[in-house]
Amino acid sequence: MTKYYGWGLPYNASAYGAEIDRLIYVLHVFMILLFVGWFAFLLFTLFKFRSRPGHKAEYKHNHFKAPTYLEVGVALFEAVLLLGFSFPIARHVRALPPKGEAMEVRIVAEQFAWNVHYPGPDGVFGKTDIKLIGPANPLGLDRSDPAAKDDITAINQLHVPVNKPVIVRLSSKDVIHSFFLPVMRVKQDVIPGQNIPVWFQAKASGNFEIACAQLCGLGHYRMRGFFIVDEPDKFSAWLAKFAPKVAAPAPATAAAPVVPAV
Amino acid sequence: MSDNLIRYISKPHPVTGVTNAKLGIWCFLASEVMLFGALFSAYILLRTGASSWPRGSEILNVPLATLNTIILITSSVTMVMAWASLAMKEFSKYKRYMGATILLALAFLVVKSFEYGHKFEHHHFPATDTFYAIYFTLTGLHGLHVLGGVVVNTYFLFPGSRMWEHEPEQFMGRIECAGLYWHFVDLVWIFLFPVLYLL
Amino acid sequence: MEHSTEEIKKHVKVYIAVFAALAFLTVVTVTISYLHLPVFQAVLVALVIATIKGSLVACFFMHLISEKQIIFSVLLLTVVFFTALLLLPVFTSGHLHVA
Amino acid sequence: MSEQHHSHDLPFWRKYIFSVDHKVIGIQYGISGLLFLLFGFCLMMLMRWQLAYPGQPLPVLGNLFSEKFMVGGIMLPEFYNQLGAMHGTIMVFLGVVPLAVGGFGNYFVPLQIGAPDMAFPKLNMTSYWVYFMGGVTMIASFFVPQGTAQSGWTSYPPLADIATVGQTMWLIGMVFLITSSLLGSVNFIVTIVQLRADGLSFFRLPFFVWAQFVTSFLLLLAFPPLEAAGVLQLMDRVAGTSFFLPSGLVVAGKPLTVSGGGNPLLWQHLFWFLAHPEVYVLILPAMGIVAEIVACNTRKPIYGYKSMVYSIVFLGFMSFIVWAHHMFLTGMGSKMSAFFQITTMIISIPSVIILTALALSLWGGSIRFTTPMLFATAFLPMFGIGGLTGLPLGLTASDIPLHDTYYVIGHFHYVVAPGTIFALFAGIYHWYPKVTGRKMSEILGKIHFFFSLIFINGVFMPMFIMGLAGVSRRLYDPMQYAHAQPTQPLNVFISICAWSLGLAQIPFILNFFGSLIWGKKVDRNPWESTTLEWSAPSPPPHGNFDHVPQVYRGPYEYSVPGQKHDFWPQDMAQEN
Repeated sequence: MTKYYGWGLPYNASAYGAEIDRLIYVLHVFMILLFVGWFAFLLFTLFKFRSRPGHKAEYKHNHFKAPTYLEVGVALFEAVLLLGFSFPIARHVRALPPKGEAMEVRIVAEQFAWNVHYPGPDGVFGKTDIKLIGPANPLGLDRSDPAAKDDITAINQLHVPVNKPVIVRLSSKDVIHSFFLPVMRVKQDVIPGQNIPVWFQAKASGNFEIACAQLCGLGHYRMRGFFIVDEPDKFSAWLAKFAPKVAAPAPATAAAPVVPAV
Repeated sequence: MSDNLIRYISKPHPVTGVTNAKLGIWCFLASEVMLFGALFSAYILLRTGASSWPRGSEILNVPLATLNTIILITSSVTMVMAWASLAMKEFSKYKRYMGATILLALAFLVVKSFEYGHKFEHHHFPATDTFYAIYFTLTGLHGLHVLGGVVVNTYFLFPGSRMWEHEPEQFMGRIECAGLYWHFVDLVWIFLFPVLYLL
Repeated sequence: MEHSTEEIKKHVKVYIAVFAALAFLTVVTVTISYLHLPVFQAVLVALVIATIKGSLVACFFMHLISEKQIIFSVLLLTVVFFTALLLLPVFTSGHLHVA
Repeated sequence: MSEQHHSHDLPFWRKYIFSVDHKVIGIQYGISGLLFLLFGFCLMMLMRWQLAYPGQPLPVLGNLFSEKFMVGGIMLPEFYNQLGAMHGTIMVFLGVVPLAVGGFGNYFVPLQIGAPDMAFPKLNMTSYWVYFMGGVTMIASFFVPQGTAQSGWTSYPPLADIATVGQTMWLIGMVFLITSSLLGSVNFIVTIVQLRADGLSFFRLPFFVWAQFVTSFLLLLAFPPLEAAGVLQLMDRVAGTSFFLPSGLVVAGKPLTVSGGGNPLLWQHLFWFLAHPEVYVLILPAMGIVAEIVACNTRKPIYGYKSMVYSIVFLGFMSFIVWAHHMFLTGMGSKMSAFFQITTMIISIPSVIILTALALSLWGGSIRFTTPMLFATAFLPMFGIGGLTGLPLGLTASDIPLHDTYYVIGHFHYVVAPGTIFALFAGIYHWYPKVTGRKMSEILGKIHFFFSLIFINGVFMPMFIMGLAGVSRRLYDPMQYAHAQPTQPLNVFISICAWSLGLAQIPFILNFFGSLIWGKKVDRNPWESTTLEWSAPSPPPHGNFDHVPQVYRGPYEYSVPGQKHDFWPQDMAQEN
């Protein structure tokens, strides 16, 4: 797995990830240039005007034009960042793809696991009820609901097909979590009481991971899930394998979340 | 103590035109505005986010609260009259008005405690729902402010009033500040009353 | 501030008038609440009345009407941030994805 | 002066413990703040062991901890989270703010404006002791069952609502600290507005006083919402309300028995309404200290004093309406996120102005590289890095992968650690002669400076690399995540640098106490500075000045042509 991760930005498997990465690179080049230039000026000044015999400070300031240009330059650059990069990228990232095109998945976070809920072939999520929540049914899925009959649930593993937009609807059972897919440039806080959608489109297949990015308790550090992007045929095979009512096997107690081996 | 070296304790600053205490109390009130502002902000956020919200007038006791409003307004008047009496150098009148202010404040608290008791009898607690939660928090915090006012005013009625004999100007300044605080408590109630009880 | 007895006596008259106005407005706002106006109008009327009452207290009991500029500066700043505190959280949450 | 004789009659406890003298209170705040900084730093050094060598027993020290914290020397995740939460809380609320505002502000604001004391001395004493109670509550919370707060210094509910009893202690402690800051800020505002010496108009105030003035307004108006939020969270925890708990929560498999109907984001709004201005509470006094020291050690006036003043006022004002950039990922609408991005970009401009003005102040000077000047100079690039790295975090698009990673930790620590704390060190070296009448050792000071500078960069610079790699903050064991494993060597490096940074503070501690005895005795103005505090005796007596100060000119009249000396004190009537 380490081939995806290193000392810089993680591998980008996301269709829109390149835009975000480009912004980050542009920003860092700008930051480094500005800092190096400014720091060189600082060091030069410190050396040139060091106190020494025969050297006296000047009372009157030179009238500098450079700072004004610098201020205006920085302000303009920030305007460019906002209008040219951040707003359009944010608009792209936030705008959900049309319903028919995208695959939809629900993820319900809890201490300390990700419950994944596929609507099944009918494309409709079955009803859930918190009264039905138990070790064998962490989502509280009401299997008597017709729409729920074909629903597929899984714990800590999210399978998606490559090159297809995916909408993930995020909610939480208990505390705030944050759904983080490093390779997909997706991060979204999961707020209890809300149902927040995010979307992405994988452009490469592979075995990646889901991380929790918001402190959610003792087990925050091990709230890891598997994020598997498959070729469409392999994905269909996986769905088919799980399609019968395979309830999630693990007891979802807070003490010991079970990570099924992949 | 070093108090004597500090300027503008009883005489206003020539440029700003106020004494230290007066500027201080207004700054304090500014922070109080933000404190209650945050709670009102919480109220708005919770109410706009709620699927249903009870009408205060249907579950709270409006006549009792109206009585309390009148009591608090009256106490504001007696408070300002206490200050005006000092300005007219009528110390005994000051004592009477100040005493009345304290009694009215206590009356407010007694009425409030009846109201609370009534709610508890019917098993309405802060934990019952979000409306009761914000109702008890806001009125409770306001009640604590009333209680604080009672303590301060009682001090200025009895031991604190000895200052009148040797530092009348400074004493008047203190009563003015206590008054500002007291009117602020009244002012908060003026907004709490319709927001919680009538809407 | 000079506090001549004459002036204070004038003040006292104002205090009594303000008290009458406050009591009257309290009765008005309670009466209106029994009319069961639609929510928006009810909120508007109640807040307008409360603001008038609050202003009366602030202007006359708290002597803001004749206060010094430094106090106004502090209060102006407070009002600005108070407004931000009241409005921005609600605006920001106007887009909640309720479950 | 009869006043001074009077003060000598006071018993010990009135003179040094429950004193109303702003200088004694300033020292009390300063010492407490320094001790808490050390304590908070020790918490972090413990965490660094777990991060560098996850799951390995802590040698020697590990056995000293009870089973509640460490088992067989191996840190429990509970304890790690406690350390994290308390490191943040202690550093911000018990360390830096008390030192910067309570310590430096209390001691030097009255001196710099030529006042005999703060406007309300008894209130001043009260705010120190309320702060003290807050500190005691926070320390005590470690010893309650299941330990102290462990939901981060931000205490986000619902996690904090359902946390162990330590969280309640944390809230009570915070209420004390907030109350103390409120009382203090009222005192500062009144003191600065009312008690300036004759002739000391607002535009003749030293920049440090301006910084404290703006800071006080931030404290005054931003802290109450957190107090309100604290009360609401206390109600949630103690009275069973649901201000921050929505309906339908299921914790550990069981439905939570509360009424529901609350909103977890309400806390975040109220918290960040304070906590963003709080960042400026940390940084503005530091800028003030740096400005004083730069002017004094370049022997020339500050470049663009007026634009710096306007900038700092504007900075304070804007800091109230940027807070939601901490909440970009909470699902807010695009209009509001655009609004907060714009305000965030705008607020960077006054910071750039101040930083540029300070750097340009060096040009044309005659720079003395004393220890305080070294720290003050280092502040400039360090704060620069902190500020620049805020840029990717202030734009929603680049914030997505970087939010809540080590990048954020690196960013704000560059602002407050090599930024603010370096400035505070600079202030200690600069004003130590005024407080004690003795100078600190330059040699120890320089050792302290260079090692601190190297190691502190060793600590925070690698965090940007880790952040870009996507490593989340607050992870007990980073090795659990594949994307965090490649950067694990950096964690080891950071830890070694952090412990070395701890060692680098030893010369400072020796210097600080040793100079009380062996430091070179100095007169009232050892740095040949212009501001008013230097015309009082060192240390200043009760009542501060042996004459009534009268101010004739601006604060930084250095190297004025035609003057015999290269400094022209503010209160000197004729030429010198």
